[in-house]
Amino acid sequence: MKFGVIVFPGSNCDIDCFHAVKDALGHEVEYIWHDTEELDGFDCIILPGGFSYGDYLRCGAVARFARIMDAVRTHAAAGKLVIGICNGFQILTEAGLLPGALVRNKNLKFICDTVPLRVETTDTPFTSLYKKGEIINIPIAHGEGNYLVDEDTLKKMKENGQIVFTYVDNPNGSMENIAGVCNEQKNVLGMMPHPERACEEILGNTDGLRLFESIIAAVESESVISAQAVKNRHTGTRRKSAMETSRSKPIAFTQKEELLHD
Amino acid sequence: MKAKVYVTLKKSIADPQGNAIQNALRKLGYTNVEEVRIGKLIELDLGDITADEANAQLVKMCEGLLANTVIEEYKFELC
Amino acid sequence: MKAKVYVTLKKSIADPQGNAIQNALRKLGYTNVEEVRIGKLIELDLGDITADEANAQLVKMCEGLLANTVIEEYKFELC
Amino acid sequence: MTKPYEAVGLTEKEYKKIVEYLGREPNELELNMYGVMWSEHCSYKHSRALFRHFPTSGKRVLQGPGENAGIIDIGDNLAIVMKIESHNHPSAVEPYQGAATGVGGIIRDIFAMGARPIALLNSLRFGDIENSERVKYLVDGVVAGIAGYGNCIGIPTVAGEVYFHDSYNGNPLVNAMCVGIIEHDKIFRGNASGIGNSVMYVGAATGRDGMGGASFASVELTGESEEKKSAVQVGDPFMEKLLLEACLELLETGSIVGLQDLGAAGLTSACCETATRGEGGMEIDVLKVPRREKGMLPVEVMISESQERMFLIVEKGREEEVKRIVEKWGLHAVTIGKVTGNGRLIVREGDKIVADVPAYSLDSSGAPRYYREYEEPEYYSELKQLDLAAIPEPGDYNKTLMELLTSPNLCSKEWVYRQYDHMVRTSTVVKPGSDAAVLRIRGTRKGIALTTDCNSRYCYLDPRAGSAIAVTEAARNLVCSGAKPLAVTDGLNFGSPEKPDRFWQFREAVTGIGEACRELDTPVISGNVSFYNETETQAIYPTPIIGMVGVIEDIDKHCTMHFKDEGDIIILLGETRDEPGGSEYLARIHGLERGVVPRLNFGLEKKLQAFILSAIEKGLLKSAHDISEGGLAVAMAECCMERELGAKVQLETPLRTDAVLFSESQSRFIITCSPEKLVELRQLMAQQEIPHEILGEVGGEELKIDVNGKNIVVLKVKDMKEAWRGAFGCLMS
Ligand SMILES: Nc1ncnc2c1ncn2[C@@H]1O[C@H](COP(=O)(O)OP(=O)(O)O)[C@@H](O)[C@H]1O
Ligand SMILES: [Mg+2]
Repeated sequence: MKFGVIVFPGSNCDIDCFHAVKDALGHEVEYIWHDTEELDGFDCIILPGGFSYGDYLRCGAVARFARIMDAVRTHAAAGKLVIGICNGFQILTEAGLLPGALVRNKNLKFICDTVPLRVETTDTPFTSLYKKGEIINIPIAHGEGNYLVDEDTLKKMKENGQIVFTYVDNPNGSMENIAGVCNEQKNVLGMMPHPERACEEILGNTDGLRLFESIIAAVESESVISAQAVKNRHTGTRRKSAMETSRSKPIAFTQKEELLHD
Repeated sequence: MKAKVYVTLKKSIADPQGNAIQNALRKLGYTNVEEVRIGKLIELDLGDITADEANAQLVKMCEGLLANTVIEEYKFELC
Repeated sequence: MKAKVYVTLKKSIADPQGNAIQNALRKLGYTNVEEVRIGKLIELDLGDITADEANAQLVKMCEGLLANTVIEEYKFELC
Repeated sequence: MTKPYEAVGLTEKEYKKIVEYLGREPNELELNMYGVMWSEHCSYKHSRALFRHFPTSGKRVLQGPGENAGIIDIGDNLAIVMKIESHNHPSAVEPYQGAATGVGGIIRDIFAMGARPIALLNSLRFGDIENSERVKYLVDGVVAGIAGYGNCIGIPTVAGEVYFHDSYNGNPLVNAMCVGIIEHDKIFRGNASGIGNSVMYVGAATGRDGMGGASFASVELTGESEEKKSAVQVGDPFMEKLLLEACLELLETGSIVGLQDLGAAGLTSACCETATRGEGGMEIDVLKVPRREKGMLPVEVMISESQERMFLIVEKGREEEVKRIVEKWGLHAVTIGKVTGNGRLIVREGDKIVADVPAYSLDSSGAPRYYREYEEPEYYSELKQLDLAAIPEPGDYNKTLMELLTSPNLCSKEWVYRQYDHMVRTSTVVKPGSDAAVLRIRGTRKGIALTTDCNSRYCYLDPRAGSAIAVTEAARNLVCSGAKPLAVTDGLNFGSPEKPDRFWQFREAVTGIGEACRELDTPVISGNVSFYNETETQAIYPTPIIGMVGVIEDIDKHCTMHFKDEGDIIILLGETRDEPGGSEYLARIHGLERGVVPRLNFGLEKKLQAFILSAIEKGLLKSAHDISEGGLAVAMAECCMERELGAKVQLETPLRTDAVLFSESQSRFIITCSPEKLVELRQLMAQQEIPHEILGEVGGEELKIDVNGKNIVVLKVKDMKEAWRGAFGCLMS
């Protein structure tokens, strides 16, 4: 299983995503320069947060034209996983890979905080290890995270289970409290909150880990490895991450164990 | 050839920035102000091309980059 | 009375946004684009006042709130 | 008629000195170059002579003052690079862009040393927010500008301070600090060494904006400065992000000999400073400098302060390699000149020589130096008088405490730091809201703690004592986080040095900082001076901001100020004295800004700091918080907030109740420990002869304070928190 983190000029959460996958999860990950033409060998592509091209004009407006975006489209069309976080989400909507648009926060200010989110569906490759309706705390840091979409599309998205995360206390005016959505096929996720900032005990929060673990589980169960092997491998990964982060904390671990035994 | 592009939020979309300015103006005593909406003005120097070429380019630029037609409308004029 | 206010950066002031968009347009193949500058378009509904009153108000609004004349200049028109 | 030298801010005597250097009259370009370089902002001509009061060396100091930034060793081949810089005047006229470009400038100073910037801090002072729309506008713009730049470039803004006082009505202060990390063997300096090496230019094109910004910063704000408006510019954090990444990549190649940011006084400063640190000479051609506008004169190119530009000294023959790397980042590098050994700074316009001066003569080594007259101001002894007996005690201490908690200076600054991305780079272990920010250093067990501090009311009442207190308070904030204080960067904001009473304040402050830094063994490794922060009628309170860094050897052993668990024991360290002078309580509740500022006893201070560090390291403490503005009661309330945990404490005292609760006696801390650790902790306190008092315990939903057996304060933590958190937003609306 290999993750790829796309680096646009102005990306700045690229290193955070990279380290979350590599250090906290112990998985393989590579940076991918925006000028690259193909994405062979990657299972999950992360479009990281930041300010691609300064976010000038509109967030994500210029990045959507980067050469790599054709490959991202192909990758998504093949049913492989793509996740856009914050600026990555904005880029995916600008590129038409996800519906809707992200506009200025209602209070017109950038907001950096850790906020509670509700997991609306576990029926995606990104959320299978959470519980439906579970409340998790994930950092946000954005000035334009106010999600907008037309009523018809919203209706379809709801029917389809495309609303993945919602805010418990809406910080930015987002329609229907939406924090994260996926496409119809459920292999492309966009979310404003930053799960990569919630993967280590030393940072005081590990609620984001299961998102990445869900991805790994999804990819690995697709491949030839048996379900049992997945579980073992996961347990292994877990131990490693507990060792690497400076303090071990069992909470997320036991929850996940329970879920795996479900 | 020079052009001006005006990008505005669609009528149906709330404009919190416009509201904030409206409130500020009212606070300053301009109680007659009934609505404020904020858009973008993009001034382009398109170099040495004809008006026809410019018109064609501008439509493509606006649709592709300068406006997000999910939420915005655009108008332009050559000058 | 409705009005449109155009706020732009003074000519001598760098416009990083405009530069970035110019570069983006050139990369997209519009190599003829020589300059891009980005400003604000503010549409106001001033309610039931005369053109003279509107003109007087607009100057004050622009100087006081809508533009910072340290780096920006403004123009407006009634419509 | 104004003389040509007056137009560039120089005196007749200074002009004569230039003629002496040149052996002839300077031409217009040369005169302008001297004008900007000999401004206070670039030459420190009024302040330099006093800097000998600062300790600037030490075992850990790898780079003291004099470079783009200071460097302090944190062990394991790693070092911290830091510097603070003011952007007061630009922020006063265009708050968003003024503050934003201030952040941009200080970041360039850090990566010019070859370091990766990892954190930003900001120290802000504004006028009376309760009675001025203008102040609100400034706060809004400044905070948004800092956020706009820092968030975009992806460097977390992790700490800072915001204070309000009438003295800043006409002159807000915006000081930005940047901290970077570097390996010892990768430190770069702005040296133009190696005769024949190329001088290259990367980044934004040079425009007419920011003309004479350095001299702009060195004059009082009058109607006239409105005319110099163009000294404000628009920041481009995206360009700076590209520059940053490109420069750090370039440094890895070994092709770069020296690196310098183009800051105040633009190309002129970069040329003469790198030349004097290197071979002594340089030759550049203004026609080769990328320009944004047509028809720019050589003088405009040479003194423009356009943002987001860097200056490289490149090994001869490797220019193409440099260009290639820079182009990968979407930027262009051009060769504009070369290093020479003849000691001259020669500026050409094509074939024509347009300026030819001894390089060192422009630099601070050649600039004039003044030792200004000083005089103790009249207010100094007058304001020491304080008749406590004439001050009525509050009838309702609940009300008084709430009033303090919701006052502009003591309320939560969450409204501010919520706009700053303080988590990007996922290394922020303690976020804004505790005594200091704590960052882990990836790949090691280490962490660093960062803070800025200054109580300018103390500094007004007693600049020397107040400045020493600023240094010790900064150190206390680090120690409470579990960090050993290492070094200081100072942002000295004062009125006009040409007025003897203001210069006295400056002189006293510098002495006080020097004393405290020596006592605490925290050398000053970099800093900034901003004079002329005054209007026709009013000077700011002296505001020497202390930025400090400390190291934590094991990041798991960091500490915060927040109460952690029910039943934990609350202990007060230090001695509470009858010292209400200069307190927030007197100012806010009684409208009095006078009295003797609290006494500082370095012996006790050092003993307590050492004790807290050792107790945290031994894992004995659950929380630690220093007592500062607002005194014991406010400090106690602050500890309750984060986890909404109450406390019950009893105080026994012969002092007046308001003095016990609100006086700001120095060298005091509130610590907590779990009941199981109490015995061990008491042994340690006894061993080290630590004055202390066990006050009570953590728990419940209320903060309850009894004094001499009588209940004085009982407040629901929820209510306190709501009011304290919401107060800033209320002020702004
Ligand atoms: N302008 C600011 N930017 C970032 N953080 C800030 C700012 N102002 C205050 N803070 C944070 O709020 C907390 C309280 O600030 P302050 O009361 O000044 O602390 P102290 O009295 O301990 O020095 C600190 O964590 C500080 O870093
Ligand atoms: Mg403190």
